[in-house]
Amino acid sequence: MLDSGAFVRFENVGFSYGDGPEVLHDIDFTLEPGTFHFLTGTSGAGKSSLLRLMYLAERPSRGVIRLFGRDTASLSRMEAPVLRRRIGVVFQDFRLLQHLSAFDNVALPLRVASVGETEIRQHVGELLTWVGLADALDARPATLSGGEQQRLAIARAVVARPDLLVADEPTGNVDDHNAQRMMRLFQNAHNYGATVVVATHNAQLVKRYNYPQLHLDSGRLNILPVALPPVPHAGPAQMQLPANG
Amino acid sequence: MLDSGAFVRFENVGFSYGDGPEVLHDIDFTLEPGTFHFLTGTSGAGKSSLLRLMYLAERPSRGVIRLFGRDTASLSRMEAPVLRRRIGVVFQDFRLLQHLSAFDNVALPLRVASVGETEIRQHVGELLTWVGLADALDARPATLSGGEQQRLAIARAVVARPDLLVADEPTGNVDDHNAQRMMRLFQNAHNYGATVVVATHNAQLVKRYNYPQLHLDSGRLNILPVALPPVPHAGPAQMQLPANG
Amino acid sequence: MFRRHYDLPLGRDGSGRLVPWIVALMSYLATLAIAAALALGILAWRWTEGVAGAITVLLPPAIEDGAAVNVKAEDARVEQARKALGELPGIGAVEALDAADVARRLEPWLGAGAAPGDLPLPRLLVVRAQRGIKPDLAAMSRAMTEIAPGAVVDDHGVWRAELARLAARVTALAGFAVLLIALSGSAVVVFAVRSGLAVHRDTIEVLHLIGAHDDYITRQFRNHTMWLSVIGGMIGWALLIATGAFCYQAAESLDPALLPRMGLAPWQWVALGAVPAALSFLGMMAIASAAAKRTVRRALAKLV
Amino acid sequence: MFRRHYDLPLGRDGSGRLVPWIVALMSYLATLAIAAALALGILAWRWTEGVAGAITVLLPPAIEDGAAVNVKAEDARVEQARKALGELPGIGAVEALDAADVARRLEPWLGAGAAPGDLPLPRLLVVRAQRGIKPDLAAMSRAMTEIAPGAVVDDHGVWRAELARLAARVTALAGFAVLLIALSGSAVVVFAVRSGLAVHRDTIEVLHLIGAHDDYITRQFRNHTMWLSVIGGMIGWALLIATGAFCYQAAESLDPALLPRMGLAPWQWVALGAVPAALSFLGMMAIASAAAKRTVRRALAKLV
Ligand SMILES: Nc1ncnc2c1ncn2[C@@H]1O[C@H](COP(=O)(O)OP(=O)(O)OP(=O)(O)O)[C@@H](O)[C@H]1O
Ligand SMILES: Nc1ncnc2c1ncn2[C@@H]1O[C@H](COP(=O)(O)OP(=O)(O)OP(=O)(O)O)[C@@H](O)[C@H]1O
Ligand SMILES: [Mg+2]
Ligand SMILES: [Mg+2]
Repeated sequence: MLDSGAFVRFENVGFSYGDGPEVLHDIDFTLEPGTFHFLTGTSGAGKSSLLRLMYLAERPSRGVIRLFGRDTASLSRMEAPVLRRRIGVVFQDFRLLQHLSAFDNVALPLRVASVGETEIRQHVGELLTWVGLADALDARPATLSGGEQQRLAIARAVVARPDLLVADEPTGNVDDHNAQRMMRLFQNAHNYGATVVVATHNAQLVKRYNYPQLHLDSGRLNILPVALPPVPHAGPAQMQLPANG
Repeated sequence: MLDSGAFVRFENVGFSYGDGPEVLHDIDFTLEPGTFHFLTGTSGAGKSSLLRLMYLAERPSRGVIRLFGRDTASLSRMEAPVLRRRIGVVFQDFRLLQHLSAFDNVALPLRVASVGETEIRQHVGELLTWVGLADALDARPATLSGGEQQRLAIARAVVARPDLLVADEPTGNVDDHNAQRMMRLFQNAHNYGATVVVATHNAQLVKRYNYPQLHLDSGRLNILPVALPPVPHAGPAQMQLPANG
Repeated sequence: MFRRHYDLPLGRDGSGRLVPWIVALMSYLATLAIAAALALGILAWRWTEGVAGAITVLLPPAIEDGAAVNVKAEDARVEQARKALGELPGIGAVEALDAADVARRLEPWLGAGAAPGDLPLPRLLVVRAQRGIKPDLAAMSRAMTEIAPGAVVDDHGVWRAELARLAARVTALAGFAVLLIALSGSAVVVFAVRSGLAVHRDTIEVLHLIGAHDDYITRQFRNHTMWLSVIGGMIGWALLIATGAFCYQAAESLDPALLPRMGLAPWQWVALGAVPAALSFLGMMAIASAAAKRTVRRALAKLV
Repeated sequence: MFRRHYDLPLGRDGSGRLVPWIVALMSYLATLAIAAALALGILAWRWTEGVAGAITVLLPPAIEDGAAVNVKAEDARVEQARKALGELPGIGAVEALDAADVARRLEPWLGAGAAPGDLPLPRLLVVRAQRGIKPDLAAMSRAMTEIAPGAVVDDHGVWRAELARLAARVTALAGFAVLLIALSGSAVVVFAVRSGLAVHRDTIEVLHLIGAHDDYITRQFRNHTMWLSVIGGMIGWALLIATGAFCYQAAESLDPALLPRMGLAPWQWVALGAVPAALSFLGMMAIASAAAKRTVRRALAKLV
C-alpha cells in the first residue's frame, strides 16, 4: 500500500452534515507519524468538522479516510472503539461529564481501556497537578472556571498517551501563561511520538510555535509549510503533498 | 446619596459559592455610566464570579452591590427582572437555547420585554447580518461552529440595547478579524451610552484597545488606568477610585 | 392563553413524550375505578331495592287424604289470595307463581327431578309494594291466614339488612380503591412532570437572567403541560371507549339468570363512563398543571 | 455485576427519581390484577367443585293421614338411606340434613316463618363422592327408591355446567384486565426509561468517542435501571402488604354466610399475593432493563 506508514490520510474527502451543503470539499492530505500541525482558518471554515472526521465522530460523504493504515469505512463496531482509544480529543466545547469529579473525568479514558485503579490514581493525580488542578480533584466541572474546565479537557485528552492527539481550540479560555503550559503538554505528547493536530484561532500561538499549518479556506485545504526555521525541540513536520492536492 | 449617579458600585463585597472558600475578597469599585473596562486576571482569579454578581446571577456573601443607583439586596422578585432587562450578558459558555433557532435566540430578550414582532424581525435580522450569521437565521445552535455560537451569544447580549453590557471572554472562539468585529459591537454599545465590561484573557485585545482594566489577582481587585493615550473614538473611561481601594 | 411561541424546549424532550401517556393511563385507571365503584353501588342498591320491595306470601300445600295434592284447590286459593292482596292499600303488582315456578325456584335445593305434583310444595305469591309506601305486613298476614291457615308473609327483613351491610362494605372497598389509584396516579403524574422539567433547569436560568418574570416562565411550562395532559386525556378516552364496548358486550353475553342485572340503558352506560372520565381527566390536568407550576416555582426560588 | 463505579450520571437525574415509582405502581397494579384473577379463579373452582362433588338425595316427606308429618318415620328412613348409600362404591361422606336444616336452606324462598313441622318438606341427604370417582347415579337412585318411593337423586348437572361457564367467563375477564394492565404498565415503564435516558445522549456520545465499547455503555445503563426497578419493587411490596392486610381484614369482617368463602389459610393468602408479586416484579424488571438496553443501543446506532 502506498501510504502504509501514514498515520492520517484523507483521500479526496468531501463532507456535509445530513442533507446540508458540503462544508468540506476535496480534502486530500497525509500526516506522517510524529508530526505536529496547526489547523487554521476563519470561524466556520470547517476546522471542527475536519477534526470530527479525524476522530471518527463523523463519516465522510465521499472519499476515503485512513487512520493508522486502516480504511475507516471498513471498521466494524468492535474495531472502531479500539482505534478511538488511540486518539485523544480536546473538544471545542470541552464535553466534560458534569456528574463526575475532575479526577473521574480525566480517569475516564483509562477506565474505558480497563487500566488498573492504582495506576490510574497515580497517573491522573500527576497530570492534574501539571495542569494546575491539584486542589480540584473532587470538584464537579460546573464548579470550575472556564479556563479550569479547558485544562481539565486537555488532561483527559492526553492521559491515555494517544498516538493521535487532536485539539480543537484548546487555548481559547486560558491566558497566555496557561496557553504555553498547555502547548508544552502537546509538545510532550509529540515528543513521545504522538501525531498532533491543534486547531486554533490564536495567530500569536501559530507564530510563536511555528509548526506547519493545515489552513482551511471555506472548506478547502491548503498546506502552509513552516515559514521560519523550526524551534529546536520540535523538528519540522514531514509533509507529503498529494499528487492531486 | 453619594453614588446616585454611579451605574455599578461594589462596596466591600466578598463572595463564596455555597460553603466553599471565598473567591472574591473586599471588592470595592465604582463604574460611572458610559465607561468601558476590561476585566483581566489569570484563569480562576474570579472574573466570571465578579461578572455573575454584576448581572445579578449571584448575591454577595457580604458587602453591598448597587446597580443603577439601587441596592440590589433590596430588590423584590418583581423588580429584579426589570433591572436585569437593562443588562446584556455574554456568558462564557454561551448558554444558547438549543431548541431555538438562531433568530429566536437573539429575539429572546426582546420577546421577554414584550417588544412587537415587526420590530423584532427587522432589528434581529440586521444584527445577525452584522455578526455574519445572515445565512443561519433558522439554524439551531448545535449546527453552528464554535465561533458562530459565540457571535450569536454576543448578538443576544446587545440586541435589547442594554444600559450595562457584560461580556465574559467573548472572543475566545473567534479569530482576530472576527474579534475586532465583535469589539466594534461593544464599542457601538458604548457609543450610544452603555457601560461595558469585557472579561478577557486576550492580552492582544487589551493592548490594542487600551481601555482601563479591572485586574483580579486571586480574588482581589486592582484598577489599572489606561497606559497610553486612548484610541481616538473611545475616550478614556472615567475612573473613580474608592477611598479605601 | 396558549402562546403560539414557546421559548422553552417543550414538546421535544423526554417529558413531552412521557406526560401524555402517564396522564392517559392514570386517568384511564382512575375512571375504571370510579366507574367500578359506581356500578357496584348501583348494583348493590338495585339488589337491596329488589329484595326489599318484594314481599313473599307462602300458602301451604293443599293436601287431600294420602299424599296427593289437590291442584285445583290450590289454584283457587292462590287466586283468592291474589284478589285479597290487590285490595289492600299500598300494594302494587301481585305475581302468583304456579307450582312449576315454585319447583323451579327450589330446584337448586331439591334437585332437578322434583316435578310439581311429586311433592307437596307450598305456593308462592310475590307482592311488590307501591314505590315509597311501606305496606302493612300485619294486615296482609291476617288476610292470608283467613284464606289459608298456616300462610306466611315475609318481607325478607333479615336478608335486607344483610345485603345493605354488604353493599355498604363493597362500595367502601371500591371507594378505597379509587382513592388509592387517584393518589398513586397523582404521584406518578407529579413525578413525571417534575422529572421532565428538571431537564430544563438551564433554560429556566437563562430566561431568568435575561429578565423574564417568574410568571412568564411558569405560564409557559404550565400551559404546555396542560396541553400534554389534554393529549393524554384523548388517549385515555380512546382506551376507555374500547374498554367500555368490550365490557358491555361481555356483560350482555353472560347468562342473565345468574348475575343480578344492572338494568341500565346504553345511554346510562355512557353516563357511567363519561362522568368518571370527565372527573379524572380534569383531576389529572389540574394535578399536572399544579405540578408544573410548583416545579418551576421551586427552580426559580433557587435562583437569586 | 453491578459496577461500583458508574461513568454515567445515573441516579442523579429525573429518570432516576421517576423509574422506581413507576415500576412500583405498575407492578403493584399488575399484582392486584393477577391476584384478583387468581382469587376469582379459585373461588369459581371451589364453587363448581363444591356443587359438582355433592349429590343431593331427596326423600319425600312421610305424611300420615291429614297433613301431619311423621317425623320419626322420616328420621328412620333417612338413617336407612344413609346406611345404604355408605355401602355403595365410590361414596365418601354422607350428610343428612334434619328438618330444621332443610327449612333453613329453603328460607330465602319460603320466608323466615316456615318452621319445620308446619309444612311437609322433603328430607335431604348430601352425598360426597370420593375424590376422582364418578359414582353410579343409577345404582343410588335404585337403592333410594327402594327405601322411599319418590326419592330423587340429583348431581346438579345443569348448575354445574352453568357455573363452569360463568367461572370461565369471569376468569377470562380478569385475565384480560391483567393483560391490559401489564401492557399499559410496560408501556409506561418503557417510556419512563427511554425519556430518562434521552437526557444522557451527550454522555453516551462522549463515552463512545473516548473508545468505550457499546456493551460497556449499555451494561451500565441496564444495571442501573435494574437497580432502580428493584427499589421500585420494594416500594410496590410495601404497598402490597398494606393492601393485603386491609383486604384480609375486610374479607374476614364480611358475613361468611353471604359470600362463598375462599377457605384459604393465611399462608395461602400470602402465596396468593407473593406469586403474582414475584411475577409482576420480575416482569417489570425485565421490561425496564430491556427498555434501557434498547434505548442505549438505538442512541449508539445513530453514532458512527
Ligand atoms: N459554581 C461554582 N461553585 C463553586 N466554585 C466555583 C464555581 N464557579 C467557580 N468556582 C471557583 O471559583 C474560582 C473563580 O472562578 P471564576 O469562574 O470566577 O474564574 P475566572 O476568573 O472566570 O476564570 P477563567 O478565566 O478560567 O474563566 C475558581 O477557583 C473556581 O473553581
Ligand atoms: N452539526 C452540524 N450540522 C449542520 N451544520 C453544521 C454542524 N456543525 C457545523 N456546521 C456548519 O459547518 C460549517 C463549518 O463548521 P465548523 O464547526 O467545522 O467550523 P470551524 O472552522 O470549527 O469554526 P469555529 O472556528 O467557529 O469553531 C459552519 O458553517 C457550520 O454552521
Ligand atoms: Mg470549531
Ligand atoms: Mg471565567
